[in-house]
Amino acid sequence: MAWFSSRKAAKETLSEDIWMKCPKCDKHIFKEDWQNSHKVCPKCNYHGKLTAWERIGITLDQGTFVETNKTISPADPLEFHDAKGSYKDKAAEAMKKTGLNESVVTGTGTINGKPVVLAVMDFRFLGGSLSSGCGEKILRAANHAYDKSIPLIIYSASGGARMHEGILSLMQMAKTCAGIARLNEKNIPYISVLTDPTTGGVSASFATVGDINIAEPGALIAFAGRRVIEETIKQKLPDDFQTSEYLLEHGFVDCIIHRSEMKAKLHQLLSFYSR
Amino acid sequence: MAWFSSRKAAKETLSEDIWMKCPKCDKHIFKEDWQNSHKVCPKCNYHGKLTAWERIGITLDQGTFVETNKTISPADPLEFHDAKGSYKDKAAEAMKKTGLNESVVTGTGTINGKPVVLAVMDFRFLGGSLSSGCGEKILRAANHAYDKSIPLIIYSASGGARMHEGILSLMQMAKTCAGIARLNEKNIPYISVLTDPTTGGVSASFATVGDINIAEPGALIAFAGRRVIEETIKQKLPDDFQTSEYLLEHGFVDCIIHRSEMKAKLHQLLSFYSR
Amino acid sequence: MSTIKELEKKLLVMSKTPELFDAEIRAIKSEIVSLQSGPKTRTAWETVQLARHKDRPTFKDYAFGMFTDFIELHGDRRFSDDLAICGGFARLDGEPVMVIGHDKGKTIEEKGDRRFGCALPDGYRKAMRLMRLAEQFNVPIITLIDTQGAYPGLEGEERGQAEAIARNLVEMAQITVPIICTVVGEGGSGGALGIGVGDKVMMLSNSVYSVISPEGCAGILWRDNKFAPDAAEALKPLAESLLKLKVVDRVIPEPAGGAHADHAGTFAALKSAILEELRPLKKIVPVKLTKKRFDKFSAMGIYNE
Amino acid sequence: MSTIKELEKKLLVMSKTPELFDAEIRAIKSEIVSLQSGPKTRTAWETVQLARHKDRPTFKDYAFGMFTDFIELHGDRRFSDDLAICGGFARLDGEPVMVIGHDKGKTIEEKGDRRFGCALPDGYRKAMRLMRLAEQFNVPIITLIDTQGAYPGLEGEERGQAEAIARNLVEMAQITVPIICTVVGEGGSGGALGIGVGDKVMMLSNSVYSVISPEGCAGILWRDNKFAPDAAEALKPLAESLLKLKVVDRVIPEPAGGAHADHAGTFAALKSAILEELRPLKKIVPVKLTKKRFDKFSAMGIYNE
Ligand SMILES: [Zn+2]
Ligand SMILES: [Zn+2]
Repeated sequence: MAWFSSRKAAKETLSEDIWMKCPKCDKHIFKEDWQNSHKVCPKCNYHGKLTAWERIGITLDQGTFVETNKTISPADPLEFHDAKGSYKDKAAEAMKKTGLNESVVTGTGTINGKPVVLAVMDFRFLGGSLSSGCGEKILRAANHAYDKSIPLIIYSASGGARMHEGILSLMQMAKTCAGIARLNEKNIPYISVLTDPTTGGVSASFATVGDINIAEPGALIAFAGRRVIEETIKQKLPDDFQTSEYLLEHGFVDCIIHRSEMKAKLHQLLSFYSR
Repeated sequence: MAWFSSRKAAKETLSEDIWMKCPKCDKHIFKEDWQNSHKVCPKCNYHGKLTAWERIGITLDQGTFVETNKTISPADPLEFHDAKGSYKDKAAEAMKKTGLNESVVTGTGTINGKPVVLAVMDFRFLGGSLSSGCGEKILRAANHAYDKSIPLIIYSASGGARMHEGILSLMQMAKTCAGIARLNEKNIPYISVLTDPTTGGVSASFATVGDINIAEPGALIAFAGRRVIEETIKQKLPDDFQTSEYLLEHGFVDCIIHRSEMKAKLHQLLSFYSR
Repeated sequence: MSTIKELEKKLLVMSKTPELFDAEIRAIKSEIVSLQSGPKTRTAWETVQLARHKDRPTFKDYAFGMFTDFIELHGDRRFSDDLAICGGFARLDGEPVMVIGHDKGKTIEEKGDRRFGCALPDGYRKAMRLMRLAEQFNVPIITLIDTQGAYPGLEGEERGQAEAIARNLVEMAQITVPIICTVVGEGGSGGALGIGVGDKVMMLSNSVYSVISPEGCAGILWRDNKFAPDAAEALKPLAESLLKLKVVDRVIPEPAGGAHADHAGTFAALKSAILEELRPLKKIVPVKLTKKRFDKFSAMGIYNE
Repeated sequence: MSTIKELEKKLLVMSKTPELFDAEIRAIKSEIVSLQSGPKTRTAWETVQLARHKDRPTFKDYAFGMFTDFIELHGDRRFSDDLAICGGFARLDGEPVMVIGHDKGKTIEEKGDRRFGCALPDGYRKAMRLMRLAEQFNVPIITLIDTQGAYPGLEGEERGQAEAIARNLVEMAQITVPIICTVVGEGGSGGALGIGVGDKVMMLSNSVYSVISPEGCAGILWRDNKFAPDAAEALKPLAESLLKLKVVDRVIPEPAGGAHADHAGTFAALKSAILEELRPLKKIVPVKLTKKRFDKFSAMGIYNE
């Protein structure tokens, strides 16, 4: 095993500029490979989290994105404080850290020439949580799709409702779904893309009621948390529990699509819409 | 046990005009009780099979029934013969035995004053099987309900499609359901009452798609036969498998209603229809 | 957060054309009453306890005590009959309705069968089936919300708890008959909202409605369930707060001592409130009804722009 | 049971206004072809064997061989993804369609996963979900029928096999886009009909379509499965019989030797038949389309009156 050891040693001495560890399988991979594949591990196919802007970059035709409602940002309707401080401060910090005003970026653009309204959640912004501002932006995106009869695509990435906004965050579930309902009535396609993670109040609202639900491989998609369930039922859960693959098997997603093929498949699906 | 033996002996000597055995629990019951309760066993609650005319008698207000399409009777489109003879002869025999022309009697009447279109299957007529004639009569009943905006009630009692009419019997499933579909579009209530037995092609068409599905207690309601299933899965089936109670538990019937309360409940349900 | 004075001014303006502001006037009156009752002596956490009180009326109490002619309808026509949600046709002061609600059960055995009112996907699908039936029969829908939340179990995830609730949110937005929802005890998260999208949303005065249970919130944000009272305070789950946030249209005062102490009084208060709200709703044509419901939920939320 | 002469007379009349009798003309031509082929040398039972031939094209062969751009869509959004029924968007000669069919599988493992094309209720519910999706996208529906029947098991009964099929019969009657169904192998009972309610129903010439399998029928009426050949004869499950009984609109001749011997030839024949039938259907407005479908199935059956 001399070869292996020396190779391993060589790796460890190599600069962090070149190598990184996969967040999932922990294997060493080239940073360049990771970036070129848009954060998919070449060893284990782990689909890493993307920022909203990275996602928009690989989804829409270059230069076609026009952002909408970018000025919407969190208020603090409950004057919420917890053990670690105030919601106001947390929100300000998230805005500073991400350069975003809310947990979702919305706008319009084209996919291989096909116009779409797009909403992309960003997990970095308070765990992609669903707030009044996020709900409002998603509703407006749906309304835009409704008014112009353009298909709507939403990329979800969220830990659930933003509890710092109390009951108002819960109401965003009803609000966004009311927007989706109007699209149904007008037969305007809504494609939901579920990415890692899509849980809680987001999974229980717009994310799971796409006309077509697509998931990225290996994403966590859940209503209740695994720990809560294990405490309730006092029983071990299957290994693939609450993954994309599990949801496919149970009938809740139409297909699992690799990140590298997502744009092409979205285009292919949209091309069947002929009204 | 002298008292018991003598009582039993007494029973056995009693005339068959007074006593009978329950077809289900085998216990001795008064014939009069059986008839007064419309063939429900006072010992085990078994709901015996009723003829179409008996059913109509206990469902509609006296003297209100007007029969429709009574002249429809079986043809023999396939010139069907099997080991035991021809379909033509079997049909003729069934007509003679029952005094009916087909396995269903249809018409109009009122339930405590509420007008309904009624179709009642009769198991005595070739096992209540679904034939071209039966399907036609049920479709016409649905069309009548559609044209006049009157609620439709169908009592099912059937072993399934009448295979002597081959593919045409299968098509009656689509035909009757097409009639039900039009009622849905016009929001006209369709109440399906499933009685013992409702199986095969009748369970897989109009009988299970009532806006409200009611079952009599203990009825056999099934798609595939128990024996076929046991042969396929090689495993023992639950005792209450394919009973009304089993279907209630699995979400396929709205309620189980005792024969003695059926008319009152039908009236109560109809009273909620206010268009 | 208006003062009584401001509210009274609004009321004065609206009272000139009451036919236009029917609902608003009633909401403002409720708000004034709640403000007039002065500084609350009861904490949020105490109200949570009250909302969970074991003697509060449960679904069947309402079904047989407040309504007449209740005829229970079972099943989702897909998989099972989840008893944690119960429903059927009934009459309220003679008016035909479809009543649907979480059923916590009364006996130990019932509570077990009903998972204390925590529903599975089958329960939400059954509720939607009954709502579509109500639409077909053209009768209004009355929902009674009383749950800690949807049941967090293997079965629920397997059969799509998330999808079942989401589907109800979409479909309740489309239902063409009036829907009046009342939180009568615990309004717990998505499990409550799953039957909570209505033209009017009301709360009994001692009920609570929250995005997460105080215990759950404390476990996450305080890292310890024992801070539940603090979380309860922070989440503002009480009826007055929801009225101010315009999530709830009306708060129905419970009889003195609370609903648990006076079922009959509670039924009378809730019944008259529902009938009062129902009357104008029944006059609205379907397409306008769903448009108004859409507008109502569209307006929920507070953000900067 | 017309003679060739009679048919030719009809044809002559209809040919004067072909735009009125488009479908009838084609049907009569098929019938003449089938009559011309003279007394059948193949028995009903032999055709049943042929319809079940292991080398006949299965669903995936059609999806990838006859269509292009096939994108499979999974799941019933309720319980599972039943692979015994497969479906998705695809193009037929460039035309966008939704194609749905029983999938018997090709490898041993696939056959097991797919229960040899015998679907559970989940399969029928998935099919209906895809049909509603087709309606939303405004693309026609093409179904390919190839099953011995719905799967007779505990699971199926538990989850409502009967209801799932019946629901499809109701909903297929309401679908507002054109539906063309073709029996490509075995058309077995309710399990076949569950995706078989179309504006046009066609059969490949060596396929069979029957209310019960010959084995099942023999078991009941002859009290012994070994009389299956007699039952097959009596049930008249062959394409020509169904054409005469007006259950089927068109029979598509398979290439010489049968579909199993020439997949490409089969795809070409079926494709051109579907495209030919589709063209006039696409011009009909939705409300007229469903009315015509209703009339078509209303007319099925032969009885005395
Ligand atoms: Zn990896
Ligand atoms: Zn008995």
